[in-house]
Amino acid sequence: MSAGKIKVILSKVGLDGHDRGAKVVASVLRSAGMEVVYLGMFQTPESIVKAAIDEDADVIGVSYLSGEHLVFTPLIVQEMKAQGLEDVLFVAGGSFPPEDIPTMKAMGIDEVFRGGSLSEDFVNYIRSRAGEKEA
Amino acid sequence: MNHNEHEDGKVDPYAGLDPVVNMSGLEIEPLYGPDVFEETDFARDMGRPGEYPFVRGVYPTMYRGRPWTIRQLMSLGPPQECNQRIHHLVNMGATGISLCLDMPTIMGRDSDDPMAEGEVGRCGGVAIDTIQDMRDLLAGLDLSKISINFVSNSQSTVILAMFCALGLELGTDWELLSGTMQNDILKEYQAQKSYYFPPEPSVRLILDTIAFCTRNLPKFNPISISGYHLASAGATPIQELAFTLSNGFYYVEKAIEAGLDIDEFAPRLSFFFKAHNDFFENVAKFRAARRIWARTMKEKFGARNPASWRFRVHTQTSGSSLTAQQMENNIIRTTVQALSAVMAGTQSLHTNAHDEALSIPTERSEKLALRTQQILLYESGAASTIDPLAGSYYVEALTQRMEAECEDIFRTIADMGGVVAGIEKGYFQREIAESAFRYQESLERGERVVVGLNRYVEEEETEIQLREVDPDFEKNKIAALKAFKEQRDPEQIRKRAEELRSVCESGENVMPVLIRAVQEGMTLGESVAQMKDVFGVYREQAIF
Amino acid sequence: MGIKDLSPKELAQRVLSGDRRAAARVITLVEDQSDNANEMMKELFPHTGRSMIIGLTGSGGSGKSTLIDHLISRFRAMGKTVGVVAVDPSSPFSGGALLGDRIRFQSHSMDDGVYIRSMGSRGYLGGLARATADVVRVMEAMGNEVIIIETLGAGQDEIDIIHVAQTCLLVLTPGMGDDIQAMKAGIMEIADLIVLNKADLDGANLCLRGLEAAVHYGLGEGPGWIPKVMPTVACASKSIDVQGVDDLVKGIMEHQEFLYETRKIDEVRANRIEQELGLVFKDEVEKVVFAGLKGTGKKQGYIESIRAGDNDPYSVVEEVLATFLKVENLE
Amino acid sequence: MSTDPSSSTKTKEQRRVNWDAYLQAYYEKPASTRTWSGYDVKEIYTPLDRTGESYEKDIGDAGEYPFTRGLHRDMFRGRYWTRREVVGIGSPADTHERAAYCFQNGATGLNTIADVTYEMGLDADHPWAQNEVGLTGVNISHIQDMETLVGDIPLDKVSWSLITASTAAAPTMAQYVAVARDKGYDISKLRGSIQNDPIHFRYCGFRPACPLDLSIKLGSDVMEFCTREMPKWYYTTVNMYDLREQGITAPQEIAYGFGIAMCYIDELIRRGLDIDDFAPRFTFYVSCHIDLFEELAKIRAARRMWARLMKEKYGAKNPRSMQFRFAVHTAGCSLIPQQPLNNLVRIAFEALTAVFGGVQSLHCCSYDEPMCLPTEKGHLQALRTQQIIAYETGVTNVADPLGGSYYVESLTDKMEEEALRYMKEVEDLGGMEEAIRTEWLDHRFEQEAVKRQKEVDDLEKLVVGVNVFTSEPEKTTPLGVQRVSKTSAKSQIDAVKKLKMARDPNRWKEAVARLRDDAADGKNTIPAMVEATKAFATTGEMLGAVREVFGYSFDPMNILNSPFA
Repeated sequence: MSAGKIKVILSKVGLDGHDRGAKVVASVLRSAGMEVVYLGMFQTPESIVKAAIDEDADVIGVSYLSGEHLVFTPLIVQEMKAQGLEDVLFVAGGSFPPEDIPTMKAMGIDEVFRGGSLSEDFVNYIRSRAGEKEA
Repeated sequence: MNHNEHEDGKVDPYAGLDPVVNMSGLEIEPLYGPDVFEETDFARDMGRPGEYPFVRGVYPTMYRGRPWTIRQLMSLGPPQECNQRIHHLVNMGATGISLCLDMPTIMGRDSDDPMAEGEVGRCGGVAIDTIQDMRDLLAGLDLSKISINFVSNSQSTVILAMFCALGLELGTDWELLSGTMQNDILKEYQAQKSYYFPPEPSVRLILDTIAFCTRNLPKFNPISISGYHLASAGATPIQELAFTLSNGFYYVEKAIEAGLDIDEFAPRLSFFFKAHNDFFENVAKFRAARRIWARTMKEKFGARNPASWRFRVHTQTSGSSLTAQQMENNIIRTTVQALSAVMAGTQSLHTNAHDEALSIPTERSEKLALRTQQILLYESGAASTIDPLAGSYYVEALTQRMEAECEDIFRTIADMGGVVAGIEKGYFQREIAESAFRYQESLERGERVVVGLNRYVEEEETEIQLREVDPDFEKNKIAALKAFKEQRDPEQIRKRAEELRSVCESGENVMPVLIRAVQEGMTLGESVAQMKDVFGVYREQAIF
Repeated sequence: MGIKDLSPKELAQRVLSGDRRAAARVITLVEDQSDNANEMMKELFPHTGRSMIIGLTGSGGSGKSTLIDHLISRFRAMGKTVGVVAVDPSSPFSGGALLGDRIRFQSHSMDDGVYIRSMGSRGYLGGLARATADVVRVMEAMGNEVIIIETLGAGQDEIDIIHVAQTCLLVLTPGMGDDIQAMKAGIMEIADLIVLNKADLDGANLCLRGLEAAVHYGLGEGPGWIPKVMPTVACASKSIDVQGVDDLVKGIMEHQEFLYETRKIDEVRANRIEQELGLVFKDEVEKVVFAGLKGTGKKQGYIESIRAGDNDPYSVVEEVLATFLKVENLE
Repeated sequence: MSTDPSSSTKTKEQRRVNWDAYLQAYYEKPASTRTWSGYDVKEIYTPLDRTGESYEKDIGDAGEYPFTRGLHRDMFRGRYWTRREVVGIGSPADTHERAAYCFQNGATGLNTIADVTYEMGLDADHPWAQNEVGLTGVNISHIQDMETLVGDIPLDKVSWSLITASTAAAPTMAQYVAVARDKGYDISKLRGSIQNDPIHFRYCGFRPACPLDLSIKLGSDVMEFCTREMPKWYYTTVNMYDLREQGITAPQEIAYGFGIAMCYIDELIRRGLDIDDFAPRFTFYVSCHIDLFEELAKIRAARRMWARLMKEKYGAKNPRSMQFRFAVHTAGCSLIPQQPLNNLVRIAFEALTAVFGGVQSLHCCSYDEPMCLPTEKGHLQALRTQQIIAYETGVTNVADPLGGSYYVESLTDKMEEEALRYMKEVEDLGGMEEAIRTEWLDHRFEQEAVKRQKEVDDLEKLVVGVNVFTSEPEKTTPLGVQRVSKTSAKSQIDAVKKLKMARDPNRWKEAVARLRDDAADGKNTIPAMVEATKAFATTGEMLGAVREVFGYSFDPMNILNSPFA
């Protein structure tokens, strides 16, 4: 069966190099039948969005770890708007205080997953929502 | 610290180190080694878990078979609210419940008693006047599944009667009722001071409950011989150990004198210890207790049923170690104490809430206390193997040492004519008071450090959410009690009262009569009043 | 403005105007073998066939991506726009894939003259080769002058894919002696350049000689292109340690010149078309047949009859083609 | 009745007990009868598990080879472990302030941690740094930043630990030495440590700043320099902790940590230093995860293994060379954002384990780490945790209090056996350098990390609040959230730019030139860096100079051009 695979761009952003979580998520999504394009470290909002365009991705996932979530989230959302990627799902994983989750959503992120999430949590979310945005 | 010096064995490596004594005042070596086993016969002195002398645990599989019971102590004045909290705790994973009573109930008085005014349902205790309160308290709970621990002493016969009566109402077979009645009067005279009858009749009532449970409630512990309160009053770990065990042995003697078969009742005796701050002393205390109990039951009292040799204990972390200052520090203290209780092989455990020193625990702090045990059980790996500290040179040495010290104290007590004599002479009270004083002194001198209390003190304004009892509760409770009394048959009550007095006088077991009485609606206050008439009340001569 | 609402025609128009998003979308439709993919390919086809197409194959860890990263830089330096199709294996169990090549291409992540597309090998009905071939056409249509195809390993699929390329590079590393033996038969024959990457590792020289021997052993008689064996060191953390890449580019250009001078290029293009024709045929016929069988329960019936020994695959296929294709032909 | 029955029955509905769940919890056996690393644990350990053990040879008293029971005879009777807090936030000035706060509250050691920009070797004015300077630590772009950071802290009194792990450790050391001398301290008397473990840092995302050859070169330069000039200084903390956080197991932590340590040792020996000259100042950073006994066993095994390794493989004669000195960092990856106060409980277990293990210096995570940078309150609570263990629990009275425990001793042997197996595996690959160069180690980390996630997904490992006893996520962080002021970053960036304008160009050129020459001639680069930093060469410039000599781009991020061209 080949049709309609969910394609996910997974990336770190900025200088933070804690990529262990992102890599684990990548292999989890792969096992969940998704095609994961892993960009690795030192990406910018621009490079992430450009990759999402070329790969015709359904989802952009970034991993934060060093309190940079409030800095980069709006920048990425901005760039997605500028490039007309409103139909692409934007999720983030990593560590941030619960206080910031509403803030990040207000900035335009679709969903966040903090440490101690189970695979099924984000797999199921992406399955349902990415499907939605497909249609 | 120069290596070579030691090589030629000239220098004592520890010369110049200040001596260190633990909470029991025992001096602790800087290092323990294999020599602690010089006189150990492993088969005789340690054995395997579940085997005599049970040092390594009272059951063969311990937590591998089933974890300790996560038994959280709680109470709220109104029985209905209290009931809700029980459901809440159980749903969060508590596997047992301990219930405190409010002051009037503890003193054997009803809510409408003038002496009870302003105290009804306060200080985290539930007000139990009648069987109706018992109904509200345990509504919706499957009594054949959950084990309830009543922190009840002088009034235990009445509470037990209500519990049994409720069992009948709900059609729950008595055989299935599980739980514990604290019901330990000796420590009340020694420390806690909530008694009304003199020692003789008090002990007789306890024997009645023991006899009654042995025959009718095989899964129910009629008594929990408690060191916790002795420790809270100031007893050192070694005193807690020795006094509690000697109290235990006293009950055993009396039961035997009363003609009970040791191998029938002994298996139902259970204990209640405190988990102190001193981690290893605490572990040694439990391990020593298991060995002493087993040996004495077997060798002195000739028990033949291995179940009679088992020292089964419930543990509570040390409330007295908690500080009102820097509340969160109490989370750490409770954590360390809980860990030591589990390493010591406790059968069930209550972990204190960290805001206890300031207020009745909130739902949040109660939850954290519960989670502390769950993290210990599921994450820390401490429960993966049985008696993990066994063989540790320090732990084994300390266990041996505490056992020896304990025997000395037993001798002292025997010399003054036994436990009750000791109480009347004020021995226990004095010993405990002195320990408390010495501890206070060591705090003030800064010899013993309590973080946030006498070291690293901070300015802080603690804003904590206090949980207060509904101010109208007392009023409503009294009204409800009045209504309850009105719908009773006064004639019946009078009859039951006479019945009760006569069995108290005749020395027959009071339980059957009491059960019938509370079924008819006799209140706790009324029942206790009848007994006071027969037994009289005890006055302690002040000890200085 | 949702790009997904555009008609096949409009999409194709955008691709021709070099619109990356449109191209990306079309490629997805091709990958997903969606029904109107053919429609768009029809639109695009006339505008393809002029790019330089380079294929790289070789087993994992041979450093293909890094090599490609260098090639991109060199072609960009020549002012050429570059498209890259990087195929990675999909998990046979989940069907998912981890596509990591972009990590290596990071230095080009912001270059609009470079278009990179990662593909999972998936479990294509019509074969990965067809999808790849179509993707290459799309990239041509959007105006990329050089197109690099990266595939993993040396399966039949890969060989089919490589048939699309004009210049085929086989990437090996020292200490792959056995693989080389195995490859003598297969890919060696279609390799125009054999790259010995990680040539700084022990045993490189030995391996180099072995390869040269193998090449000459495999040579047919008559004048023609003699495959070159080229040592490179592509995966170096320091630019000064990178070796052989310039020669490799030279080699590629030489081969291209050879193709044009000898007019072999037409042959190569013909091969490509033949290859694609075959792939499309196989694919479409299969589609038609299975579409026809769908729901009729016949397929199960055939399988049963073959299992029971009352029939055999060959007769079944004859019978099926006879019926279905005729029906199709009548229309 | 005393309360309105309707209301009480309503709440009863909400709170009907789920008896099946209750019974399950009641009879539930411990989550796993395996250790965190997956080794089976027997139901019971007895003297029979210890037959054939020689106390002198395998265990020995505390302070005696092979140091299984601790490095010192008197252990905590002699001196408590150093109670540290890691600080690093905003500008050097902000960080100085937070450090002062920790000292006020009884911290006995100070760890200042570098931010990502500094670890990457970027000055605050680097385009990549703009967004992140001061976010996760402190950036020391030049000597003046170091002066601000030190401020009035008496360097001869406090034990300062500079947490710079990457190749930036070299400039850090230089900046510290320059400032110390400047303030009139005799550096040979200064106590403290620098993390300086560039090799491991490639696995924490700093690969561009930590190419293998440069890591060994600069890392060893710092070690050599300190060995000669600063005998009281611990010149490296080989970071086994960061490796463990990648998801590997306890024995792997030992094996790969030792492997990296040996890379440096071999280089120092290659430089002609005698093992006993430098080994006594070698230290490690160890993780304490949630599995109490396994972590304790790991620590004891590591002590024994290190002693044997140094004596048998490297022929050390001085017992101090054989002592496995270590700091513990409680496991950040054991903490979760769900029900955050539960983390206080986890941290307490982990800290207690470290003390059972005879730790030299301890840092407790702040309970809020899975959510934000530690708040003051978070720091304080972490510190109080250590103080309660030190002063109240009595566990410090005896050295190696669990020594002899059948379980602990058996598990210690198991850890050693497994760690040796993993070390052998690396050896067979051709040694650690090879395992790193071929990215074998990367792959190992990947596999292990995925396993860990799977264990939690499949409930093989239970984590309260994640896959058992979950409850509504909290909306707020109980003790507040730490924020970083953008303004201090801004001012720091401007300062760097100003400095680059203001400094004397010729003096700067000469100093950098000397640094390049020394690097090219294979000399130790630290002395030249000390001079360069005094000439106001920045961190980025000093590293860039050496990078170029080694054939790397001046700028690890590849966007700045070399100012030396």
